[in-house]
Amino acid sequence: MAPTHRAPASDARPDTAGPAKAATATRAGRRPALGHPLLRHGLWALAALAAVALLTAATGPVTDLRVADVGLHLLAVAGLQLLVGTSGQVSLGHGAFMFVGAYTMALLVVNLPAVPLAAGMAAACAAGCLAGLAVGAATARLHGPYLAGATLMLAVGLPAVALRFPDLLGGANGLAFTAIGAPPALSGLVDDTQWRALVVWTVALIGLVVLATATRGRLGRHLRALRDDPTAAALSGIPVGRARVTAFVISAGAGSLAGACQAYVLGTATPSTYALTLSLVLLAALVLGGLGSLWGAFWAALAIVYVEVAGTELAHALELDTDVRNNLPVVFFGAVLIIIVLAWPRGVHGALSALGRHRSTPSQTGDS
Amino acid sequence: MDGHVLSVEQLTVAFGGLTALDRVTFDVPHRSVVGLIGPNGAGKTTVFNAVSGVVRPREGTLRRHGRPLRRHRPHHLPRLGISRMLQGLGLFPGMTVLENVMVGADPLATGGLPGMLTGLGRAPRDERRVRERAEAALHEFGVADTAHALPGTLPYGVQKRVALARACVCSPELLLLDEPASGLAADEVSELAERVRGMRAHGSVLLVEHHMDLVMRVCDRVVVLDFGRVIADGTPDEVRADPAVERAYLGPPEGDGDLLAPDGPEEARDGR
Amino acid sequence: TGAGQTGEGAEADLDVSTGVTDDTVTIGAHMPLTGPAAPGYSQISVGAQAVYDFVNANGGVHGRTIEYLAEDDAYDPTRTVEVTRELVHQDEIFAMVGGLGTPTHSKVVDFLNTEGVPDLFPSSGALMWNDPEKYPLTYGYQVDYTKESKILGEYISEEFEDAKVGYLLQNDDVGVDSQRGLDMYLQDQAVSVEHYESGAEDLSAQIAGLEREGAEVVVCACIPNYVALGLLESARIGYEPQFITSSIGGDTVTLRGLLSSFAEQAGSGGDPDDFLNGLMTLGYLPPVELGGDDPWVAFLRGVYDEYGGDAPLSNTTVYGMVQAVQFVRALEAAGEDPTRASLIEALESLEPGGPGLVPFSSTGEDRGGYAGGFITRYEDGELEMVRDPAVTDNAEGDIEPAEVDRPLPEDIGPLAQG
Amino acid sequence: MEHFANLTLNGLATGAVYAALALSLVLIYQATRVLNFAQPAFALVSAYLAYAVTAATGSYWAGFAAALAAGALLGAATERLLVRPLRNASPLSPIIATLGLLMVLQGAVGMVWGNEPLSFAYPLDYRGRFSPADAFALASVLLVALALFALYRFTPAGLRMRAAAIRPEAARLSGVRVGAVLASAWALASAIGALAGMLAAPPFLTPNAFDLVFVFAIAAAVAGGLENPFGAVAGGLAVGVLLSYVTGYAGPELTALAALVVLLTVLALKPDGLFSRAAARKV
Amino acid sequence: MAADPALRAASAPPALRTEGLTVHYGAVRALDTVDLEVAPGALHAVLGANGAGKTTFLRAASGLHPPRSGRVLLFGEDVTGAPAEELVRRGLLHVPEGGGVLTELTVEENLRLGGLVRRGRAARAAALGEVYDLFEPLRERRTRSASSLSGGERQMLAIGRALMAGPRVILLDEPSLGLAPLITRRIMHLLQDLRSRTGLTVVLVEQNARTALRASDRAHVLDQGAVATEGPSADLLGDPRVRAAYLGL
Ligand SMILES: Nc1ncnc2c1ncn2[C@@H]1O[C@H](COP(=O)(O)OP(=O)(O)OP(=O)(O)O)[C@@H](O)[C@H]1O
Ligand SMILES: Nc1ncnc2c1ncn2[C@@H]1O[C@H](COP(=O)(O)OP(=O)(O)OP(=O)(O)O)[C@@H](O)[C@H]1O
Ligand SMILES: [Mg+2]
Ligand SMILES: [Mg+2]
Repeated sequence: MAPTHRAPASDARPDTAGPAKAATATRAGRRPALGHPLLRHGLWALAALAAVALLTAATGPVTDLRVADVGLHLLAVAGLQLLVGTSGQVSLGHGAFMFVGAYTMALLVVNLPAVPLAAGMAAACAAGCLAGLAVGAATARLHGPYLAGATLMLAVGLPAVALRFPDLLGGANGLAFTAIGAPPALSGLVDDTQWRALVVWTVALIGLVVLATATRGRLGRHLRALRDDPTAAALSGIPVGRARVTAFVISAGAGSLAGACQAYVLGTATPSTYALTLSLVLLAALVLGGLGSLWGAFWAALAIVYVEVAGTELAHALELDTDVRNNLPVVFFGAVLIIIVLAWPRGVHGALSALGRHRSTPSQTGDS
Repeated sequence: MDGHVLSVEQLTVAFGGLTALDRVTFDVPHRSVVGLIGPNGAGKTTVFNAVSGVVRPREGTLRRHGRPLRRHRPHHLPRLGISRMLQGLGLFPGMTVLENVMVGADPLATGGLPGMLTGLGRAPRDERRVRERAEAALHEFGVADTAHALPGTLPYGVQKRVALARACVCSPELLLLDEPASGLAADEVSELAERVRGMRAHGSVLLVEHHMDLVMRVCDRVVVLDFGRVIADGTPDEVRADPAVERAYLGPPEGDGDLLAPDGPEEARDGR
Repeated sequence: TGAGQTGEGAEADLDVSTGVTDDTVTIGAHMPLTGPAAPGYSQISVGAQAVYDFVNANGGVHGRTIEYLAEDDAYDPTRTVEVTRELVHQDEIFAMVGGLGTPTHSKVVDFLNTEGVPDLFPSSGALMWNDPEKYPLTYGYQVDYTKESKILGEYISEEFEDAKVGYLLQNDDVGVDSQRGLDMYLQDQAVSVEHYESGAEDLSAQIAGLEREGAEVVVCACIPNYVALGLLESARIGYEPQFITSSIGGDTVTLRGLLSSFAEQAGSGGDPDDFLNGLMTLGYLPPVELGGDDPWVAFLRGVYDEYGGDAPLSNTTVYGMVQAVQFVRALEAAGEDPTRASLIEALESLEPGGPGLVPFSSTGEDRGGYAGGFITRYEDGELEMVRDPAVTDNAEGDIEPAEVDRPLPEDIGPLAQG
Repeated sequence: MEHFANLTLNGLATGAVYAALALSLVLIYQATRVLNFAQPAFALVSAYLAYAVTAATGSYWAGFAAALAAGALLGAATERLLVRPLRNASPLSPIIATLGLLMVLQGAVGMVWGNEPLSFAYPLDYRGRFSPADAFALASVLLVALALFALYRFTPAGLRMRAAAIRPEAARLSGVRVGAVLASAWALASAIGALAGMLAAPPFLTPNAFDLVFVFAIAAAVAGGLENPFGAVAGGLAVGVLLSYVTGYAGPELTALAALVVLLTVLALKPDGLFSRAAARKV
Repeated sequence: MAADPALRAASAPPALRTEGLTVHYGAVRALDTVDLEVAPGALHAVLGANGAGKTTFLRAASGLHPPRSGRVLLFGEDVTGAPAEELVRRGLLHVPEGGGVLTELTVEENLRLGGLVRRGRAARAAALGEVYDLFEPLRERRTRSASSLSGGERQMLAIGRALMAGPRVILLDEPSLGLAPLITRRIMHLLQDLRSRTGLTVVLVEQNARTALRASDRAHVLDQGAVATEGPSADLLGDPRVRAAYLGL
């Protein structure tokens, strides 16, 4: 009794039951792996790094800074993607982990200038993972809005630690420092900003390779399973609580590494940078970019950096009253968010891949 | 070590004021199919929940091969050689059929977290093995051609088979099936009966079902629950003949003006 | 090498006139124009812009108009770093004039100095701007928090000899630096120190704390919002200490506006002055209340009426306007063909006088900007000088009477043409 | 001891504001399972409108009425134009859309009224340890909570609202006009949000004035449990009092941290908030 | 049989009638020009294999899924395109596949919700009593959350909720799913009883053809979204070709 009906090849039924259900099935199973996953992802990463190198070589310091900004936000959002898109835990407090990373980096540079950069990054990542472990363990039993509320408070509450210990963490002024720039050997080839952009992208791509490998493999499968149906996941042998915490730890590690990159590039770590807005923007951008795929994180990072720029430039280009001009970038960002979410409920990546499928097969969109 | 894959002894489960199971006792022998039937709300699913560690019994013991099972959690089931198919299927809607079944096969993998993060060490081999096992299961259940579809897009009968494939992919020693025949057409039920009977070759099955035809056809033993108590326990024929079972569950066998009265010998046992 | 081991950067070349064209000079600033920290500051750039518009309309400085780019950083240091780099690398400003805020500006002061961008008159009373060794291109503007609170502290210790004193401090460098100055004189009198977080909506716990300790004099190192909130909250619970504010919170025009809705409810005739009467504040710029009695106030009001916004001229506006005036003076002194080096030279030779009522220091070892202040008492729209202008340092030094030689607006070239 | 009493009273007064906003959040969560990030913006726009109307008419209560009306309108329009089109998208989408709306409205308020603080009157005399204005805030919040509770538990409208929220399709099959019910739930919730705005706005109103209020309102709603209006009120008042104690006894920089710790503790003990019912059966 | 549907059909318009009903899911045609007529007071079965389109037919008829073309008539009135909630007010009740109970509400709240379209407090109270009489387990669990119910209890609740509305036409999607044999029979009896007492019209979708054909007067058999055959149930049950090809009997 072979099934008489062929499943429609395209979309899932619209289903609103679980969080992040709109995430597409990843291609994990689709075609036989092209060699070792690490090799495959590594090659991608090298190609991306080369592209960044070319881009920064061709442009000036302002673009370099933005490229670095895109890189570190890519890492942060990719970490959030694992947590929200893959494991279905909505966190409104990802900025708190960036805070941890930034301050770890800043403290090391300020107090132990002899520690090499790579060690600083590793320390930041470890600190983030620890923070993620603590937060994940404290919130493992929470779901939906309760998790969202708790993480929201985390985003607001954690930066206050800096105010509590002004002598160590610099209080409201935070810490300022200058981190090492391009090595002297390369001084003719790359300038400091360019070098920093390359360092950020190297770190980000290493992080992405790990995230991609984890998402595509058994861990990702487990996280998606518990996102879709925690009870069935548990009965299939997945330790739900531990898997949730693992997702938090990895995601926090990535966020923290991104924070460390930010501190390294800008030479500052200040509580007001890690205010609630940052966390909200990260999550909003993630949804805008598209849940469930690392490409979504890429579009998200681009949006975080360039929608802002576009809004500011728009404000400058138009002859406007001061109050209107000042507030235009905020309104612009909000409007872009609304329009994209309404027009492409599955984000930029979802829209693009639907377009790709549309090209190759006749239209088969789901109906409600 | 005795021969029972599962022994349920004096199992009592209560929810607030409601006693869902009251000193329930029965065994599932090695390589057998045991049916668990009873009216709606009798506590059949609750027995499964207790066995799978979803609810904690108030009293009583569960034994596997004579060894007591205590404080086990749902995710320990695969390790215990137990596998469960949920009443509502419980497929993961955001994952493909193949991935769904791979989740079931994942307990075969042995690598740890570092491997999962880096793809190094045992991870690639694990992955290959899991995938091969899952693909084999899909073949076995005749759903290989849907491997890359999302379950939501498939007919219900196909989804059922996917769920069954996921439950069986690790060749469990004890399979818990909760109403596997509901929503299936008559021919599909027959096929299901074949499969369940075939499973006796590897292990045992505890089957909850309202489809009497299926129960009578495949079970070696039938346990009947009513209001959380065992009211009958025996071979299918013994149970059928039990007046208490008839009163509580099956209803009068012969229709007096009953529209649903069976009309032919080969259908005589169809309760639906 | 370690991540924090940076070598000495190469000396930036100052003999350049980046940002200067035949007919324009582009300068930049960063400030919070949006977000929770924006309220209270927007009048600064409005005031500065009014002065530049006036100057530009009257032929500019040596024939060049001034383009003033005030960029929003939302008081987030990360954004400050970004917009500052954009200003320097993309907009190619000649100088940074009036970058606002300690946490923000402190993150770019290194960068500006290594890039060779003159960093003039940051809008902050932090002590670090006056550090020629470390930041040779940075010149302070506002009287620093410690100096002004020393003057306040001495005044209180003399005039309210036996009174119990409470502090109400903003929980950042404003509070820390202010407390240092106050403590030099009030250590024995201080009974209570309350803090608030900027962004908080409520001071009830703090005011209750001050009342509990019986503070008869309350010194606020707060921005106007919190001075108003403190006055209102005290009125609510019937607590009537003598309020004394430092310069950042003493803008009585703004305070009047903030309190305008509550006078009526207080049922006493409906004038916000009921809250403000008796308030003492420290100042260094000419307060707008002086009106036509002061040539600079008269002049700035004229400029503002023509080029400013709709909001009434406040002391915050004057703050931005004087900042601009000081830059215009420096730019004029930098010569026909200004370079960054000549701008720095001009600053070094700037007359210590200016619109302010205390000396302005931008030479040699002291680049702290305004060096002291005076204290006034508010009564029905009038200010009474209760402590004449004085100057001091931010260490153990004495407080001395100030002599200042104020030029008139018409003495300053680009302003005189109007 | 007197200080303690003062802090408590102050805390209750600010807590009433958190409670009001938390109530509106709970109502919307009940209606659509959306955490409405635009709620503070509705409150903000309403309060600014009230300011304008009061300035034009000279009557506080005319402004008050205008605020409630504006809130209701904004809520209904948002449900219709932003949330309903996204009902089949991922549950995060409407949340993010309301976040976008928050930015747009906050910016728009800044564009129209500027970012400088406005002086915003209290509804009644604000003087006194526990002033008429404080009493008004507390009383109105309690009244609203009571009314909401009655609405949920005892009226068909409340039943329809809950049904429409939980399973729109099943509700439709029971004859519930889901669209209309949800729009009116949003309107009601946002009118309550506007009330929160009117209570929170004095003394000074800026475009970001409600940011922190919103954060604490969420904490309150979550701690109390999103299922129950009394949870929101209890949560709001508790948060208000807690923050007042922390400010008064430990230091204002610790308020957010203290709220975090308390929230995590509460949720560790009761993952669905203090007033939640027993967890649902899963299999 | 109590009333002769054929007789009534002659005098009154059909309770439910579809003309050329066609439904698409995206590009997939799930229902293809289905014509169907149900006389008032009839018990009509719709049969077919998995995925034949039975559920789709009910969803289109009850206004949950707007058809691409074709018409739906309720007692002679064209209701094509009317939303489901309006049809409920006109007496058309749909018990969806799997019941669709509101698990966050209590049992009684679920039932009260179903009764809201009914006028009159007394009528609602009476209906509630009737449903409890019918499904005793629900009465015992009235204050419990519906999520605590067993699979079969949920199915009872779903049917009970539909009955609360006082339906004139009821569409049942696999009502026997998960129900014990005794209860299934009781439901079938109940339907028989209701239609003879109140003239209720029933459209019954069943996987299990034999049960459905025994209980019904007439039946349609769907195959791949189109009507394969139709006729009086007894004839279909007796026709070996139909049994073999479509019913798997
Ligand atoms: N978590 C729970 N909380 C409260 N009551 C519960 C819970 N789980 C089960 N029950 C009650 O326990 C009884 C037994 O339920 P169970 O699901 O085991 O029945 P069942 O025999 O599987 O019935 P069905 O054949 O209808 O699925 C039912 O009355 C049910 O309402
Ligand atoms: N939302 C949907 N999107 C895409 N295809 C769908 C959707 N719903 C149903 N289908 C397809 O339409 C066809 C008819 O489905 P339908 O559910 O109506 O069948 P059915 O006869 O009720 O089957 P079952 O006995 O399994 O309930 C099937 O092929 C199914 O896969
Ligand atoms: Mg069951
Ligand atoms: Mg169906």
